[in-house]
Amino acid sequence: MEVVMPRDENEPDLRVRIGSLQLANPVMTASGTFGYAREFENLVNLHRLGAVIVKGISLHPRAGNPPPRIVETACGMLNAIGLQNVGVDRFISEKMPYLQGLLVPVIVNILGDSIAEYEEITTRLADVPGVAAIEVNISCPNVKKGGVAFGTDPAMAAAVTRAVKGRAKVPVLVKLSPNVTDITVIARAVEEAGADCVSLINTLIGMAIDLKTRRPTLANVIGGLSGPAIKPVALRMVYQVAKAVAVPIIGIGGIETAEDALEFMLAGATAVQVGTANFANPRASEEVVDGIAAYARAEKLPAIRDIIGALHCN
Amino acid sequence: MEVVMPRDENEPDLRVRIGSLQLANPVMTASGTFGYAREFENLVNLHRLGAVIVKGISLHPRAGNPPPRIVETACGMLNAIGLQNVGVDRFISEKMPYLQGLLVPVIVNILGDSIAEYEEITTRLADVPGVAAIEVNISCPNVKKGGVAFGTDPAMAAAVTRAVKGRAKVPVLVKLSPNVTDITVIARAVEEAGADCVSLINTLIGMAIDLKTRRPTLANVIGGLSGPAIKPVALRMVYQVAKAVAVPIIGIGGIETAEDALEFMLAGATAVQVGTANFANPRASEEVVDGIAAYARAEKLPAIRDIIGALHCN
Amino acid sequence: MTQYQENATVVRVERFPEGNCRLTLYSPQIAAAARPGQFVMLKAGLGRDPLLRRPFSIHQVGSGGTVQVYFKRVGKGTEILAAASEKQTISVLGPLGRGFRIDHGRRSLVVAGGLGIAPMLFLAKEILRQKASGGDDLLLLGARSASELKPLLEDFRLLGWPAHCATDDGSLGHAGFVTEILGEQLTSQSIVYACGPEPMLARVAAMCRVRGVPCQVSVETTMACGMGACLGCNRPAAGGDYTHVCLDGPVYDAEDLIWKL
Amino acid sequence: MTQYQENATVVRVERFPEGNCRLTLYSPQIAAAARPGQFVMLKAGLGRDPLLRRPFSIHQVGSGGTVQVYFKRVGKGTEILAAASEKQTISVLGPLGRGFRIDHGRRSLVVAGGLGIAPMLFLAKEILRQKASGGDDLLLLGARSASELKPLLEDFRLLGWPAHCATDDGSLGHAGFVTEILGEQLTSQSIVYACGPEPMLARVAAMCRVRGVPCQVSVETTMACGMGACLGCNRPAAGGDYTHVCLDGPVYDAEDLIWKL
Ligand SMILES: Cc1cc2nc3c(=O)[nH]c(=O)nc-3n(C[C@H](O)[C@H](O)[C@H](O)COP(=O)(O)OP(=O)(O)OC[C@H]3O[C@@H](n4cnc5c(N)ncnc54)[C@H](O)[C@@H]3O)c2cc1C
Ligand SMILES: Cc1cc2nc3c(=O)[nH]c(=O)nc-3n(C[C@H](O)[C@H](O)[C@H](O)COP(=O)(O)OP(=O)(O)OC[C@H]3O[C@@H](n4cnc5c(N)ncnc54)[C@H](O)[C@@H]3O)c2cc1C
Ligand SMILES: Cc1cc2nc3c(=O)[nH]c(=O)nc-3n(C[C@H](O)[C@H](O)[C@H](O)COP(=O)(O)O)c2cc1C
Ligand SMILES: Cc1cc2nc3c(=O)[nH]c(=O)nc-3n(C[C@H](O)[C@H](O)[C@H](O)COP(=O)(O)O)c2cc1C
Ligand code: FES
Ligand code: FES
Repeated sequence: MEVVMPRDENEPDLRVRIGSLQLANPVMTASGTFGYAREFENLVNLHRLGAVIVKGISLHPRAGNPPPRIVETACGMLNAIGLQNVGVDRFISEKMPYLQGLLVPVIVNILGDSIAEYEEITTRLADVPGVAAIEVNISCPNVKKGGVAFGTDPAMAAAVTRAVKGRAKVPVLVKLSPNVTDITVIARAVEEAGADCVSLINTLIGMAIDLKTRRPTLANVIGGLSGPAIKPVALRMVYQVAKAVAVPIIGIGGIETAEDALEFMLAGATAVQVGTANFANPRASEEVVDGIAAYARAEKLPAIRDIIGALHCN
Repeated sequence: MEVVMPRDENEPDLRVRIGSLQLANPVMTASGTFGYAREFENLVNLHRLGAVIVKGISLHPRAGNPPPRIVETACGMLNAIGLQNVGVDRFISEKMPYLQGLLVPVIVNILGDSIAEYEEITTRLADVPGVAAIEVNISCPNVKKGGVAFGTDPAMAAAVTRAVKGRAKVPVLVKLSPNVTDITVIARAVEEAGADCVSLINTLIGMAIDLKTRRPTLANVIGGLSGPAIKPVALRMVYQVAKAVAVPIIGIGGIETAEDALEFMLAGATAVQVGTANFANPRASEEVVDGIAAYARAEKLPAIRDIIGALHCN
Repeated sequence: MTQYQENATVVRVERFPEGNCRLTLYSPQIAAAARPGQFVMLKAGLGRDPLLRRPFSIHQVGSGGTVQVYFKRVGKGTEILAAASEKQTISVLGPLGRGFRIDHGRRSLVVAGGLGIAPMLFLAKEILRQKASGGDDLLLLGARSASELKPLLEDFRLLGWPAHCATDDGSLGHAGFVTEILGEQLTSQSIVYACGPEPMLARVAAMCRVRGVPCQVSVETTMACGMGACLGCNRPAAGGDYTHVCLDGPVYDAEDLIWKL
Repeated sequence: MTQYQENATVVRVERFPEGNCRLTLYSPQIAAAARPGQFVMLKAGLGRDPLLRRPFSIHQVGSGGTVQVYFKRVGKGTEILAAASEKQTISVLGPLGRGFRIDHGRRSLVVAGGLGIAPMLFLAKEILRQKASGGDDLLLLGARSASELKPLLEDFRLLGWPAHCATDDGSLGHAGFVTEILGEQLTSQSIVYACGPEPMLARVAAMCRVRGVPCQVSVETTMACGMGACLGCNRPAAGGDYTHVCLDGPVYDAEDLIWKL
């Protein structure tokens, strides 16, 4: 079933397409940085976003890591939330009713410790109305393979993708980890395994130390680095992956402004996600939509999708 | 031959040891960020540094990349200098005489496109007085293996290390690339191949785009990300490598202050290098020495080496 | 609860001893909605370093649409905020969190240590407003030395609240901890509202528990978003789960939290 | 050449139309060592964003140990610097680079476009000082419109230099490019000192080459260190190699560079 988005003919055409999913504009909220969307309803007109991606959901509820879970770094932050979430069943019963009222596609980010878990979550989400797509977080450790992240091994990444694709009735986005030697290898593996789209990047693994206590600042010792600091790495990976795969790409990493978003689109992203920027400026996602529209008007672009991958490299 | 460093008994003992190399303090300058040291002589008392590491030297002179070669990013910068340097012979005849006058160890950073090149540079440096150690940059592409960086493959990294060790008469430091899935694998490989020390990290690969021109900002398209932005990644890698190898570690990445340097030492670094910080504050390296001394005094540390790896994890 | 993001004009900057600072911001939407014990998040500087907003309790709201914060310079963010100049604008997000639940029927003992004094002026005013007759309510203030307390004591005096002080160096009131002068005031008819360093709160909570006195505390954690989105501000709760200070707090019934003495 | 890093006090902030700004900094060591055409690197703000210093030509030095820079607000760094307030300190590194080589024996034609006017006041003063008799030297200024030129014209007038202007909109002097009024002045006895946008410099260089007139130009590139350490400021040189603008420039003999017309 295709959702047809109404649009004003006097406004620039900001629509983009991710597989069978048509978005009114390319701006989504990154998983884990926008709660379950409702948190932002007083500050953001949620209906104006391209899509909403919710906090990662696991099969069973997870308490997450002890505090401190976050620490600011230079133009960035580390987080070790530990994937705290209410679990797929309570997500469906407690969070989906509100999300179903939104006039934008809702994408559910999922995670698991085993292929079976990923499969089971997908199955439970399969008939839930209002779930427009599934984004698979493969940065989680595979408990059966000694804790190595699914996302760092092409075979494991492909296996998760196949498992989710086998059960999903909506497009499947696979979210790649940047903590790898060659991200194009992983991207190609998940594309071959059937991914409808790749989202990149998740956080870089980092660490902070408190000199006063001589301890790691995070209780979990290591955490994920996000924010403007990582944007150059994210942009490079989107550029590399755009040359390696045919499926659409969602660019993520340090996007704060429309300019940032447009740079990712030039590098090859069909859509983008606003993450850490939501914390310092809860209106960031809507402001990126406004800024992209303003750019399209100023540059007299017939459609914003014309700039996807339009980077000139001599 | 062991250099015995004189020291004032009333001052804290800042000495650290890298293999047979004894340093008056743990603060070095990172290759490519301090020229050939002389550039800083009016602003820094060079004799107070732990060691000076010079710009990377290749067998033949290299012109480097066309401009623009650098671009600022959030709390960081990208560079694609393209390894411009005068070549080993002119380095020895033009730069070494000045460096030989310094009262601190001079470490020569070397690079090549093939194992034979690394070997040949090492041979030419072997009998040059005043070369206290060699730091091997293995982030360069191996032209014979299709341009894959030596530093991303454990076997190639080990091969370079063995080649240099076979010719060198001074300690060999191997400088690791962070653009890998598991840096401990590379660290162990070069340790087994005879490295006396590992330096980490070199730059993360990144990219910047100029929205106005719709072109990559750097002529080279991609470049190396350095500065405070990458410190959390560097700290994490030093921490991981410290648990994986027995040889000393030199911590590099976003170090601006003594606090930064001390955090790297807590994570397991025996010494540190100050890089990008030299640009905004040419006195940064000497100020880090001062700050470490002040810390040792304030904390009444008998010797600064007592904090190496002294991080408390729970 | 509705939050607002306002570009607030700095109306007044007051700098006190010990690096303390009070900013008065014209932020009418937040001022109108704020309750005692709630907090705001301020953006320090225009750049991306520091990246995140900084949380501060609402110190006072003025009838003219102003919001005050009272804070100490401890790092980069507070350094930049303390250097603010009048007429400058600062982005303010708030009001955030759950504030104090005032119990009219009991004698209020407002206990503050150090910067914990910040939210208490707003609270004291609201208690006064809600209670037909005030009178026996009491403020108990602790600090390192007199110089830290003096700037704010005057504001409380104007409200007509009696105050008992304790200072580490004995330069004002009791020489010692504020908890040492709290005990004699705790009766079954009291209610304690406390804010201050964690060890002080732990002692206050323990004293109240032993005596069966209700006690509300305002606590701090690291925060990124201040509105329940990042899940970064967790703290173990008495039930075994985590609580999120920005949503469930910063004011808690002391017995809902876990205390380390 | 010795460089200094000074924490310079802002003595004066002048804000002109078109986002232009002039800062007067008390920086006695740099003021004493500076030569016309050299530059300084200023740290914008206290944080790490922006991370790198920003390069600016030395606009003027004062006998009281002051250094002036004249710049346009184009981005984050210049935005922060333009918001400087008096008495504030700014870290200054300099003097850097190679300046103009003044030729006493020739008639000076100082050609400046837009912000290229910045280093020319210092140069004009020095030419005046070195030449026994001035008189026939000439300033040729180009800009978008009169409002951009006026603030500085007065300073040159005080020096007694005649000036010919060209503006894109014709609001002052010739309507068109400054290069269009340069031709008639170029004789075998002239020397040209030029600074301005790259296309203007290319035209000036070409005009001088054709007529055999010596020409020095001040050029810009991206810079990280300003002192030869990063090798980031390269530009192709006529010989085929790269030249490094922070060390070998910013002032070059025009024929030593490659020009795209
Ligand atoms: C709900 C809430 C209300 C608050 N109300 C006030 C208030 O009214 N007045 C006030 O002065 N402060 C208050 N704080 C604390 C205030 O947020 C921090 O002092 C501030 O964020 C520090 O920012 P900085 O950039 O200056 O310090 P940073 O550079 O971030 O840190 C500098 C040093 O301060 C320490 N630090 C950081 N955050 C805190 C903290 N939350 N508590 C104690 N130490 C910290 C760091 O560990 C570090 O050692 C409140 C905090 C919360 C969560
Ligand atoms: C040797 C030298 C001397 C200079 N002297 C002066 C001077 O006297 N007065 C003056 O106004 N400027 C001068 N400049 C240019 C000045 O350094 C830049 O305008 C400044 O660095 C921009 O910083 P920003 O943070 O405001 O802009 P950014 O945020 O870094 O950039 C904003 C925009 O300005 C553009 N930009 C950045 N650097 C330059 C540049 N060098 N030239 C043109 N556009 C640029 C960027 O591409 C971007 O579009 C000089 C540059 C050099 C190398
Ligand atoms: C606090 C926090 C929580 C996050 N939680 C998730 C998550 O549950 N699932 C996921 O796939 N990514 C998660 N991420 C990663 C972000 O979605 C995003 O990929 C990353 O932060 C980079 O984008 P940014 O720099 O714009 O924040 C989280 C990031 C942050 C900062
Ligand atoms: C301009 C520039 C040039 C560099 N050149 C070299 C080099 O020649 N050889 C090398 O091993 N590393 C080189 N590096 C990497 C640095 O030595 C260092 O590993 C890296 O910048 C991270 O440290 P930092 O964040 O403190 O700068 C260079 C870095 C920069 C910024
Ligand atoms: S601070 Fe983000 S959830 Fe509480
Ligand atoms: S700016 Fe660094 S070498 Fe010129």
